[in-house]
Amino acid sequence: MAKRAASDRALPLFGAGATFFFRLGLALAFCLACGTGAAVFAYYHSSWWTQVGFAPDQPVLFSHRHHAGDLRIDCRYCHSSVETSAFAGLPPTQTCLSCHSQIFADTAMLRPVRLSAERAVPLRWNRASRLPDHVYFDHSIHVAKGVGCSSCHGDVTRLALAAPAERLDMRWCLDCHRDPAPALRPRDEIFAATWTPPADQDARGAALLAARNIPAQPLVDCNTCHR
Amino acid sequence: MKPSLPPEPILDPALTLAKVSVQVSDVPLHLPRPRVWLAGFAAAFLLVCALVVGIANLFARGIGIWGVNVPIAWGFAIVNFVWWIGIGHAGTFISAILLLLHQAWRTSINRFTEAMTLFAVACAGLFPLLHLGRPQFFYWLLPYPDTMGLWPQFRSPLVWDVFAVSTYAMVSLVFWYVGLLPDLATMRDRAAPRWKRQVYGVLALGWRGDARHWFHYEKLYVILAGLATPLVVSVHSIVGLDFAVAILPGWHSTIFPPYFVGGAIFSGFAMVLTLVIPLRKLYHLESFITDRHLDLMAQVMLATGWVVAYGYFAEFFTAWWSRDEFDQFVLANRALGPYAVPFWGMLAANVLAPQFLWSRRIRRCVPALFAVALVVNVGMWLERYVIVVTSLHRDFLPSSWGMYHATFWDWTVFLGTIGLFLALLFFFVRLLPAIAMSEMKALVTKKGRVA
Amino acid sequence: MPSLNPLRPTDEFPPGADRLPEGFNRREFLRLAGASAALAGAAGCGRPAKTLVPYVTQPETIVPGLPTFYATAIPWEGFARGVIVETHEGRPTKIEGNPGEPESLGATDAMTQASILSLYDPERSHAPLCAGQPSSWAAFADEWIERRRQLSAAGGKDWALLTEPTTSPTLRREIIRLLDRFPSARWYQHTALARYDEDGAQPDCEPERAEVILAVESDFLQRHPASLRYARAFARRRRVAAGDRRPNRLYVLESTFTATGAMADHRLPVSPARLRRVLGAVAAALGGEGGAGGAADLREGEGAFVAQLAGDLRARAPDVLCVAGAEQDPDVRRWVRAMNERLGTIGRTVRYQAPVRSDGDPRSAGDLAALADAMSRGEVSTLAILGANPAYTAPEDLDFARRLEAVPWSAHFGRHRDETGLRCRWHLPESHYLETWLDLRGYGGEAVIQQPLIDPLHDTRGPAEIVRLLADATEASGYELVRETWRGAGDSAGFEESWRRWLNEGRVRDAAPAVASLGPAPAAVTAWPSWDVSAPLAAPFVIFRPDPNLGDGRWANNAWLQELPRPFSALVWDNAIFLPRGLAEGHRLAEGDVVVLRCGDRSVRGPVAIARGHAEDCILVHLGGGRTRAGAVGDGRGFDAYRLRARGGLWTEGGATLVKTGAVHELVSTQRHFSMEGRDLARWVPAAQALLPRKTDAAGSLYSPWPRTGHAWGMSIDLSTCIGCSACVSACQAENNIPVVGREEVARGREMHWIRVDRYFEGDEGNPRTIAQPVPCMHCENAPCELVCPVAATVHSSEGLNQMVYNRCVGTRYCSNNCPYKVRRFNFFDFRAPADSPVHLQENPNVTVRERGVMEKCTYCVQRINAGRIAAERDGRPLRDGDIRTACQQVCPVEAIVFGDLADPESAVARRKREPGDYALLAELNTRPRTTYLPKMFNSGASA
Amino acid sequence: MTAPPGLLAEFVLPEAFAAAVRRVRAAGYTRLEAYMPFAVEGVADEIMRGRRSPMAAAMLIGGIASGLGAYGMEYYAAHIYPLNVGGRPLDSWPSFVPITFELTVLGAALTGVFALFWTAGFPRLDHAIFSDARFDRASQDRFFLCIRGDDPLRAGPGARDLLLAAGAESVAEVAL
Repeated sequence: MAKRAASDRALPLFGAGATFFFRLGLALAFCLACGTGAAVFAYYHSSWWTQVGFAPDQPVLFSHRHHAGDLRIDCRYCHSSVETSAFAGLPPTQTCLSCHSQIFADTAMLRPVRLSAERAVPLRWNRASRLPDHVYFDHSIHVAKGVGCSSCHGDVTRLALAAPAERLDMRWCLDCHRDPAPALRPRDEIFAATWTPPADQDARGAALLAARNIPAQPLVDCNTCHR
Repeated sequence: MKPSLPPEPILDPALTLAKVSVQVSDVPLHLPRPRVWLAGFAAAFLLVCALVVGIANLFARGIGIWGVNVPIAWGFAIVNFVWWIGIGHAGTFISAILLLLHQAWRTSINRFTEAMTLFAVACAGLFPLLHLGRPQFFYWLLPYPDTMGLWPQFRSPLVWDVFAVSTYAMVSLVFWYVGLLPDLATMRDRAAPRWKRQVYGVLALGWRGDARHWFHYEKLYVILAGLATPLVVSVHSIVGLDFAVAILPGWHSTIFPPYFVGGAIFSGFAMVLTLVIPLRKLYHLESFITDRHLDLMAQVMLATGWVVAYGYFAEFFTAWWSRDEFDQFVLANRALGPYAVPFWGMLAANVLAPQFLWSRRIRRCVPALFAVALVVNVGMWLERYVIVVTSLHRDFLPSSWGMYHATFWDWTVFLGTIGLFLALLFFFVRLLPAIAMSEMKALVTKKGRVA
Repeated sequence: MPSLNPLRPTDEFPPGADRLPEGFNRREFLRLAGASAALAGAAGCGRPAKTLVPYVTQPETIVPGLPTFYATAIPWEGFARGVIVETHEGRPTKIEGNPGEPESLGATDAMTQASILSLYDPERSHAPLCAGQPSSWAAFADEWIERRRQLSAAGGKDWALLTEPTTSPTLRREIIRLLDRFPSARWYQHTALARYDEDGAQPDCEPERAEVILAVESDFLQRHPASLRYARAFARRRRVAAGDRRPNRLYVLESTFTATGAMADHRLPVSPARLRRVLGAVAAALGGEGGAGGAADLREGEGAFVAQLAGDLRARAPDVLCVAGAEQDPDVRRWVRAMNERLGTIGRTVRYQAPVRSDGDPRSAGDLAALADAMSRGEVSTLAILGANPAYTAPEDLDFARRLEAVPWSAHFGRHRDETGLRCRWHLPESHYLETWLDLRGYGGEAVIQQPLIDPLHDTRGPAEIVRLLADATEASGYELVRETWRGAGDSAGFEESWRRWLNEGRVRDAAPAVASLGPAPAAVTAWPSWDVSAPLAAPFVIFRPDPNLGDGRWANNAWLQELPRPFSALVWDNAIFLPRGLAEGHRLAEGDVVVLRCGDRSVRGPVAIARGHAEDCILVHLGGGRTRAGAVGDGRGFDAYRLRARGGLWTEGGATLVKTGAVHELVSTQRHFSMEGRDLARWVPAAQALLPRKTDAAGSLYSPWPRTGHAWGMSIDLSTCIGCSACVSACQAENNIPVVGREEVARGREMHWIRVDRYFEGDEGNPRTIAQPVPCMHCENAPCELVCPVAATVHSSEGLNQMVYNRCVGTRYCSNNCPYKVRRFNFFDFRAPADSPVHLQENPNVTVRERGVMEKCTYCVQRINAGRIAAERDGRPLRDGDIRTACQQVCPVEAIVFGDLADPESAVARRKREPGDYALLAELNTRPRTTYLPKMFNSGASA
Repeated sequence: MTAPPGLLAEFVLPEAFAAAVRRVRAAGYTRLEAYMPFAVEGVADEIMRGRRSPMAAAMLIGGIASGLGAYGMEYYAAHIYPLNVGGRPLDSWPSFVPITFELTVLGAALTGVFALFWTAGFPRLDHAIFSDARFDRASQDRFFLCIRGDDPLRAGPGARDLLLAAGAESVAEVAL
């Protein structure tokens, strides 16, 4: 023990603040750990991740508000296979031209459409509502059973550019698959973009659920959406 | 607590309080024979590099670089996992169970074996991760509120594993660190340059040896030991359940949990001996770790060796007794089939080799003991290989029988983890006291310790 | 190696997309590329597709997301088999049988299933080559016009046309038309495989009517143009569930195992040296004047066989049937015909009709041998080869390849620049049958219009177009040529109407030229053939047979067929010299030893495989291996058995020698162990006991059963009728985007097939009893795999499906370990085709393409279940039994596999499961499989 | 008010030290501190005057809480998305036991450590006692007894003598 230099031992090893900063550090580390978890959780439920309300750019500035809202064009005019196929269908260039060969035929805004028709090169739209590849969503059966467009796509008549209206994550899908009744509508209101559940939706929904014999269990089977 | 005193001194009578502090803390503080340490560490480090390469290649190309297939979908990864976890059992067994049993001699080795436990568990923990087809999604085995509304499937033994292994790692760490606190204080007060003292000082959390500290500390230590004891048993039981829960002939057997625990302690002590014998030679710790220690450890090995032997016997007996054609075939196939060599090797190493330990002369003959310990290490690895591979490769439908051949990359990763294990141990002896000084002092000052 | 433009959903368009005829929207490729992007989200794991690409002009026949189906035909050795092809936005993805077509009856074989892959083979020829240099059809036309002028001066002298024998009226008309133009031109026909006509007659039979069947070296259940029809009929008569009829009894005389032999109630392995003795003895035993040497010295096995056979034939005649393999010598086939005459079966169970295929066409100048002789005489200055690949398939002693190189001007029309194309001045790409307008006849004679599903992917032509091009040096569309042929048929007034109906139904009904027009039925032959049994071939014998998967080698570049386990050996990616154990031990040969097999001055070098059920001294080699110009997949797989073949002995050679080389070649097979080890896995039951109730192995359970509502899917597999043809394996692969893993990975035990056909042998290895057991996922109600999955990636559906959720799987592989049936498959590597490979176009958009590190397995074709359910729900009608059929069920020619709703007591599957024999595999484990089996009934007469 | 400094006495032998502690305590001193390199039997209890350690209670509570949490989690997970797993019932309680046990142990252990930090006031790097040069050996081979300045009897005479009489090697003042 004698071998140790007295000078080195004289002054204390730690200053007065050391304890405070040490404890502070521990506290911060703890908060950081918890905070990170909370942040990750929040991120995946936020629209940064779900993209809700964010409209992707499009080759043509197509406005649902104008076409579906002001002009009251039926959804099925463009999304023609929504009642028969898994894929709702996207209007071929010719569909656009059926009006726009006459109206605004030579506006700059519609130039991509004209080019597409001339050169027989398809338009390339950007997906607004995106599902992962491993989800097999079928539009036709949802429409057939009375789930309206706006239940998932929101009121497109209020949007200029199309944007996702809902989280479209698995929990969100399950909420409805476990209890479809609130989303079920009478046939004639399925394509009504502005549909809001009536006061007695509970009763109506339950009735429709029975009438259209929608089975409970298979709706939450994995293979219903994943194969 | 009054320890039941053994007839023979377990420590060098010449030890004093001062000597304990000096001799033990001098190993990390001014390392004797630095070259030996460096050489050993370098060797281990090379293996660690191999491990890194092996893992990189695994993630780049996929699990297919290993020998696994259908039907043998588990191979080296699981074998190594079980082997490492088993080794990891000696530490807590020594520090917890022997503490409760008032085995004073444990004091010389518990700190070191606890460290060994931590590192072995770290190596073991790697494998369940690596052997996943999609390791990037390992966190799906943990419970957390995801956007899918899905949770782990808590009936699966693999999920039990996740909790068992992580709990075991955490508790062992806590137990180890709490035990270290007084010794870290000693290091703080003995270290030479100021910065070293500050580092140890921070780690010691300001331990002053205050009676209040000791008062709570000892309570905590005993209760932790009490908790760790069932934990040790549970962890390898659960690992055993990975197999016992499956319906596979050769796996589906109630003997597995106890026989796995026995095997774990068996292999653990073998590994302790393999490490302690060179260590005490290298740093002249003979006065702490006496031949009597080695003798006692050898006796534990002998006993647990018989537990394992009984396990083997029970497997064959139940297969014969059950008159289950599949079980009987699998067992016969182990002994006579294409994997007969590992099987007989396992019996020779785990059942025959320990029998030498009946002889006191061999228990006291360090080289012989070392050899037996090495053989048992290999034998216990072979046991896991036999259990995993031979049960899978010929199960119910002969049409889908297959063979398993380990690949170069299987070996790379396995040897790599051995390197990791050794490298961590080298760090440990270089930085921390390998023997629990404060407990040792208590022992040294015990009256009548000199029989 | 030229590789096709990536046909991924990108904006790149394949070559040939610019030349699109109007009016066939469904085949417009440019639009295909677009619309498949719309659905790209449905294929493959990974990030969702970001872009949506609509059509420019949407074809009225296409609803994006809905498949469309078209009827056409696949040529099977030239004979039509009706198929219905599924297309998604214009790309053919799956082939099914055409239930309305008599040769298919809704079933297909493995090759037909796999042929869809060949359509997208990246190594197909894309454009004409001249002397190996890229060229064009125009350039060829120019050169041809010049050459044709010179030829026409001499009326086509020294001009030879070599085709494969065809059943196509249009193609035949075009060839005749060409021969009329050039009287001195000569038309040769070549097939490496069998002719199905003999003495101007083609036998066709109705096995369902026969109570006793004698097959002489005939694999009529699998290797025959009408095998689908025959197998269906045979199975119908085999199934005794109803108990109303007596099950048939099958006697088989054969030298090596065939699917037919495996179904036999009495099978006698007989070497070529013994065959005629045995036949003679049968004739004698039936009191016939024998002709064939009478009841000669028989061995005791043979004696018993002959005695019982003769007894059964006499007792059951005329409801009996004798068939001979097309590969047999004429005298053996004449014997069979004479026997049929004797037994009075003609017109009852068998009829001899005019040949459907053009082998014996009077205008034809002969076969390949004749051509070779002509070439050696220097009489061929101009040679056009259509479809055939003689440089590879010609018997060695014709030395055809060398002679071909000596021909001054030669042109080869084919899908690949193969061994023949390599040696011709011109190589001109031929269209895939799914790209071709043509017409074909089935074995029975009924014609099918072969309509294309898609515009040619490359700059290719169909055979009729090519012959017309040769004749007139002008381009003509196959569409017009075919219509030309048939306009005459039926009343031309209603032609358009009936044309539409023919295309729609996939068969040409009630229209000449029909069977009748083939010619008069041949006269009866009653004389016994005379043969000399005293001087047989010398042992050992080499038996040549077409490869079970690759045929004559034309499918060699098809990865699905290369990886499809061969029957009896489960061999993949290879072929072998199959020896009986006795012969192998005699030469100290073990499995995998490489030997030189020599016949006269011809020899091949290949690995040895020990085979069961061979007659003594019979060595089996498969044609179709050892290709050198097939492509990356097919080249160098196995050895080329043609090099051992001589014009004299196309199917059997005597006096072969085996020399061990010392080299060893690992043979890779998906099944390594063929014994049941005495376990109760695949069950046999004597016909007598087939209807007796058996103890049920239902065990109790500690768990209260889960509430079951709605459908309960289940499957039943009848081992009595399964012929082990592996069509189900191939169909599953096509339907479920199952990847191929290659030889090395299979060797490691990593094959990916969701359904496998286990093969077990029992008893004497020389003539064992054998059974084939298809094993898909059992969909256990107490599934061991589900219990151990840590992330609930495999769980049970409310309808009893054992669901596998790929996107949740982390790949612990615990489920596979815990599956007692080992039906789970794991993606040890990324087995997907390269991103730019055209084979992605074949993928089923409704099935996930699995990524690396996930488990997969049979799903009961859940995509079909969902599609069927959605369709029914949409139309508000209940699901009917048969609405939903799994791929393996749909393809099965013998209806061994039945799938359906167990909750509906009247469903076919529920009725099957009520049969007394119904049993679950490994029932003692109490996994409660939804897939159960019916035991294999054998009707040997002796009980058990 | 400022208290006088405490007195720090250094002892060599653990037996003497233990005796000294008892003697000082007997003399009526209440505010004592003892420092030692290992737990000399009796000393801690003498200082704590038979107070009970909260450790056991804390760990028991922590263990039970986390055990219940664990089982609750498993039960919740099985019921929030009721999946038919191999035909097993939703609450397969035997399969839920292992994790419940593991987390019980973990919870207890962690609570114990926090309890130690709490009761011992860790981390505490800067303690007045460290300023005493001799104190380094408190972690090695010396034993220290301190009569705090705020001890009522400290002001009175005889404290130093008492310590020396009890066999202290040396006695010095510390700011305690």
